[in-house]
Amino acid sequence: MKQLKWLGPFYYSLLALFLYLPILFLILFSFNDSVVLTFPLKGFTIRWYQQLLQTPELLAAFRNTLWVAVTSSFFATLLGAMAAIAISRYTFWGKRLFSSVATFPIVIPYLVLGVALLLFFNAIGIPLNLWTVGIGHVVINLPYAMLIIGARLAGFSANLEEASMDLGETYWGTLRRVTIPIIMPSLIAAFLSSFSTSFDEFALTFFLTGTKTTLPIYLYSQLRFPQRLPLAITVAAVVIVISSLLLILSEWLRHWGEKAYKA
Amino acid sequence: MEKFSVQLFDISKDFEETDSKQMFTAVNNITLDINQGEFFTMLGPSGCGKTTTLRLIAGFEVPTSGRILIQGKDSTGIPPYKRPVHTVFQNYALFPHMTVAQNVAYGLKVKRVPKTEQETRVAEALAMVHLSRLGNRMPAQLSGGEQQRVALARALVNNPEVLLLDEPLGALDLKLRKEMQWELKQLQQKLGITFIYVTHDQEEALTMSDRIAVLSEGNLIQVGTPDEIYNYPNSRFVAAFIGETNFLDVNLDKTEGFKAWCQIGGQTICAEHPDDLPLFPGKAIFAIRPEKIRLFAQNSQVKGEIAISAKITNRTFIGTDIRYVVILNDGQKLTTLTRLNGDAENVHFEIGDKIQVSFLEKDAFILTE
Amino acid sequence: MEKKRRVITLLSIPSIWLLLFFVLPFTIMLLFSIRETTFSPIFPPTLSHYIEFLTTPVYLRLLLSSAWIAFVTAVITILLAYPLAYYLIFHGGKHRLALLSFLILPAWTSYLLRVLAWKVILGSNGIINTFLLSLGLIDEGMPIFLYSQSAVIITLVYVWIPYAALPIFSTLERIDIKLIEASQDLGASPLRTFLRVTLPLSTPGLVSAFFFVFIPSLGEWVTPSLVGGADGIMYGNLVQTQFLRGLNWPMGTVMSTVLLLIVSVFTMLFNRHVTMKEMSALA
Amino acid sequence: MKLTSVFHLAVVFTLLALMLSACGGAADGEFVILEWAGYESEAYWEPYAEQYPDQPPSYSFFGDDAEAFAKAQSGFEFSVIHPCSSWWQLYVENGLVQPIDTSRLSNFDNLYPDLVALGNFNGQQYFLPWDWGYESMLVRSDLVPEMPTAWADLWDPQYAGHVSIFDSSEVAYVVAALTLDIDPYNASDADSEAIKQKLLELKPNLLNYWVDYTELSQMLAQGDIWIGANAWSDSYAILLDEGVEVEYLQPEEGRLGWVCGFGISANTTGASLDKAYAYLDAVLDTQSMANFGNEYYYGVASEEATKLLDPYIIELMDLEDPVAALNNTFFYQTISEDQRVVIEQIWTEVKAGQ
Repeated sequence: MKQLKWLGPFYYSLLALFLYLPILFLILFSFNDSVVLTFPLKGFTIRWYQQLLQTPELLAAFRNTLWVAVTSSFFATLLGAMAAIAISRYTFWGKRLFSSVATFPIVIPYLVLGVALLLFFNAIGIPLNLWTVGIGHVVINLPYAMLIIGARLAGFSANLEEASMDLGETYWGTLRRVTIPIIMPSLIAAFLSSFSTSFDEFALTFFLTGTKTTLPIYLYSQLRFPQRLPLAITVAAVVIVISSLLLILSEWLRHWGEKAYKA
Repeated sequence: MEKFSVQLFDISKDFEETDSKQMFTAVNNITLDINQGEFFTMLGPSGCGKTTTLRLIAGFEVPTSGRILIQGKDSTGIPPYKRPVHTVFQNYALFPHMTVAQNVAYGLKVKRVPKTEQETRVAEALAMVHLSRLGNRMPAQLSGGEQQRVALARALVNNPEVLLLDEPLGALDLKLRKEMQWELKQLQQKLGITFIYVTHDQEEALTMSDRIAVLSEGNLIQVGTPDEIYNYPNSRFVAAFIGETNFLDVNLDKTEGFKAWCQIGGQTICAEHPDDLPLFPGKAIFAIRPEKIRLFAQNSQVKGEIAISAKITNRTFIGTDIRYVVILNDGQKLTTLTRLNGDAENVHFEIGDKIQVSFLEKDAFILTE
Repeated sequence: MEKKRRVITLLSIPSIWLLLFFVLPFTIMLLFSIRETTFSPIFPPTLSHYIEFLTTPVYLRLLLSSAWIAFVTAVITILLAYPLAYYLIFHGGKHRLALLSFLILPAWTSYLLRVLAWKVILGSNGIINTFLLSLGLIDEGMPIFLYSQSAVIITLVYVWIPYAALPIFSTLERIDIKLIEASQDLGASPLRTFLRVTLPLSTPGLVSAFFFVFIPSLGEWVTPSLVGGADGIMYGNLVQTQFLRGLNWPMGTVMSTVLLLIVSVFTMLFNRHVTMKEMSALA
Repeated sequence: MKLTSVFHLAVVFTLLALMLSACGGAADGEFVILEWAGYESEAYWEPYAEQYPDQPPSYSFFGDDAEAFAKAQSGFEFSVIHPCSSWWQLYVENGLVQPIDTSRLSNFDNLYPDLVALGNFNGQQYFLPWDWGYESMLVRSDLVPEMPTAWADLWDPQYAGHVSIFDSSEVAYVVAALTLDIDPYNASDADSEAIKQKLLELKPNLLNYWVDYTELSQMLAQGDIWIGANAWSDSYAILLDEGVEVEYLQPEEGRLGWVCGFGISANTTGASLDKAYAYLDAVLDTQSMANFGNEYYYGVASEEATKLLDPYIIELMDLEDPVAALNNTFFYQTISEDQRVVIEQIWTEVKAGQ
């Protein structure tokens, strides 16, 4: 067995290489002085990065993406928390039905979901725009938020909430003073997880977007235009950095959350 | 002042079982009066409904039927935060995100007690449970016993009319538990408030309580002082659950009110029902506690008492006592306890020895269930 | 009563939300499938699109081949992800979660661009070809693994590996190490211990990993249009075409409904075997 | 008790109402152009930017005409759209565009009358021609064993696995019809079936269907494909710039030719309509058109603008006289909606088939 010790790390590195290779290429090409991505490389340039800041549509798409991601994550977290509290703390008629409907979006292909929402918005006459994208993102993120927050709620006894009410606090006061502070790490985790999904969501957004687009859709439309390809790649390189920071932050928060209430 | 602190009238609580969707009755038609300033214990095995009853009093559950009066006021639909009762939870339920002092101050803060008063009362409460120095710690940094005291202080600081304690000592080790039992009793006597205490530990119940209610499968079986419960159990369940009891199947040959005559080991014995219920001829249970049985050598004179011949089949030394198992000539077995007190009458028997079994008729009783 | 009121308050918004933006859209979708054409009224309803779907062999064939692609993708993904999760749980030390997160990180950058980068890597002029050419193993630049069904599978596997590792990871994490020790204590070899103890205990994670790869892969349309080439087209592309090119919404709806039915059946099977716990690990 | 639930319901509906009203409001005032991806550069509409300096148009992009029409037809709200001439009639028939008051456009008179005539339906001008060009085979001359000479050579087995064709039902249909010597605009059912068979026969030769010209250029530059069918001249331009050895073929059956142009949505009124006219006049500006032609190697719709094109481009792409040039090509014509359904179905079955 001992001589096989290297196998695990080797396998891990291999997978890491497999998963990171395209990313490294994207970063490499973002500094390449050519509009087509082929070898050999043409020469070093930072002009794509300079162009980045001079492309208002790109910055607008970035702003839109942030707006959609923040808004939809907020609502997904809020609704997810409400649903999770109801499910984990109460018995009620139709509980099973409710929780299966609420988790069903996880297993529905985004294509079908996108189509259904598109038909719905068309039928009731809502023009497609960032709100429709945001609604779609809440629908797909709600079950994840619910599960993350539900896991946290299951991790501490309902006695804590009872103790608070026993000591004279109302139910809603208890939510504010006891429940929410304790599930805060999971609320943040749910928010970040929704945020990251929303940030790079393409398949669903594609159906629901109007004239104001999010970054993935903008990149897609730019990909149809060869001269803009390097710019798109540069955006990706920047996004990699930003999302790495976000991931590190969420990891850190999770560890922090786990440590804080080990009791 | 009301005579009764808490009164339950015909309380029932049904739950729907999550899997089978069947209704399950946790508490079945319980009627109870708990006196002002009393240390009242609800005792029973797990699943007997004692915790549910406590939660009904606290207001965490709403009874399916019946009424609850607290301090004479109908509290049936009142939410927990409007009741003058506070709870000490089995797992303490300390808020993990607050310090000890913040935990204790919680109830005062909710009631918007002025800051300075909060501080003094928290300090007093912590002093009362000997935790004055730990106010700034987080609950996770405390030992089990310390957490227990914080939970107590957190409830008591609000001057509740009734304190509900749900197996508060269950998680502590034996030595600490004994210590806390004594402290709790002292505290209750000093404060003079009603304690309603839930436990499955009969010894704890007997040592601490003014009165005990024994519950089984949602039913209230018996209520009484520790002495009454121990010496006059009204049912086989209570007799078996509290202390140790020998049960012999007998046939009542003759009855007279709550008195009955039956055959044990070929002798006719007269015993009474502990609750003075009328008895009728037929099958019944003869009960006697092991420590009430005395053993004599086969040939010694047993004067004025019942003497039944028997044989020793088992012998165990348990420090203060010797436990013998004897078999009567009709095949029934009895367990006996003989205290080792250097008494002259104390005779050592070996397995196989033929002996005589003796007891007082007043120590035996007849049960019908 | 008090509790009832709380439940109603807590559930009202999520329920209305789900009804409005999840249940209702799917109902409307179903109504489209019985229309004659995209903009014709619902009455009189017609089943002609369902009949057309069932009588057009290419649709069913493509559905089957998509199911096959999704199945193969799920199996390969699990085969690759299981050792990863196993290694991280049993030899990953306290940083195992961080190590796993590190592998998920690439998933946060634009999928389209990552696929584009793959096309450069695997293309005729890419590093692999250049390498093979220099070794004399091939004599002309060929886009290996591109524009074919296998390209779709490889790309999907690439996307799903870290996600598939998560539920396996979380079931393995919950296995009591004492069980494995007990098995070895009773004389079982490491392989036997793995086959008889570890593997069966991690089945829930495996099952949920399988469905979490299989179901989204079944509805894929982005990946096949990027790397599928002429043969790698999937069912999802047809659906997308019906809506965005052909403007044949009733037909697209019929096709989506069929997909939804299949997914629902799988989900029901899935719910029977796996609890929600594994799913929460996905997030 | 009831009060709280009612209160929460009220909150929900207020929220929803707010959201919906926000949507409506946003869509109303916006000036939206439904455009080919990559055509949004300000260099093509500078005069508009001068007139409305702080209100740049919003863009929504499409990859081909079918997608553009689907979007417009499904109720997507746009102000100005830029489809190609074979689709114009459909827009008019479906009432998606409004007649254009050409007197409001100062640059209208510069346009080639023959191209303008294409946008005239029932005596009214619905579309204004803007760009025109060719579709042909773009060939990596350094990689092919033998240069192809005709559209029919796409089927030549020696190019197997190195051909890509545009993922568009109309384009594929027309190319197949050309090689079979069928008139795609008067095809019988048997003709359609023959075209379908022909397209199925092409599959072994195909590496993939290209969906956008980035993909096409990328695959050609990389050498994944040798022949890109139905390539537009801009791909040629990009690859020449990058130093890739490509040739833009003059097939025996002739190149395909197209004209695209702008129309105004039937729903555009008020301030948006003013902006639409301002925008149209801006894109028709001689310099705007020249900027576009020089960037994309496409022909432009006015003689004055053609004069401003780089002579090298004119020479290379044969852009001197659009009328003559288009007469020498197989020019895309209007296809009725019913025909399009048939063509779309054929293409679906070809792509899905084996």
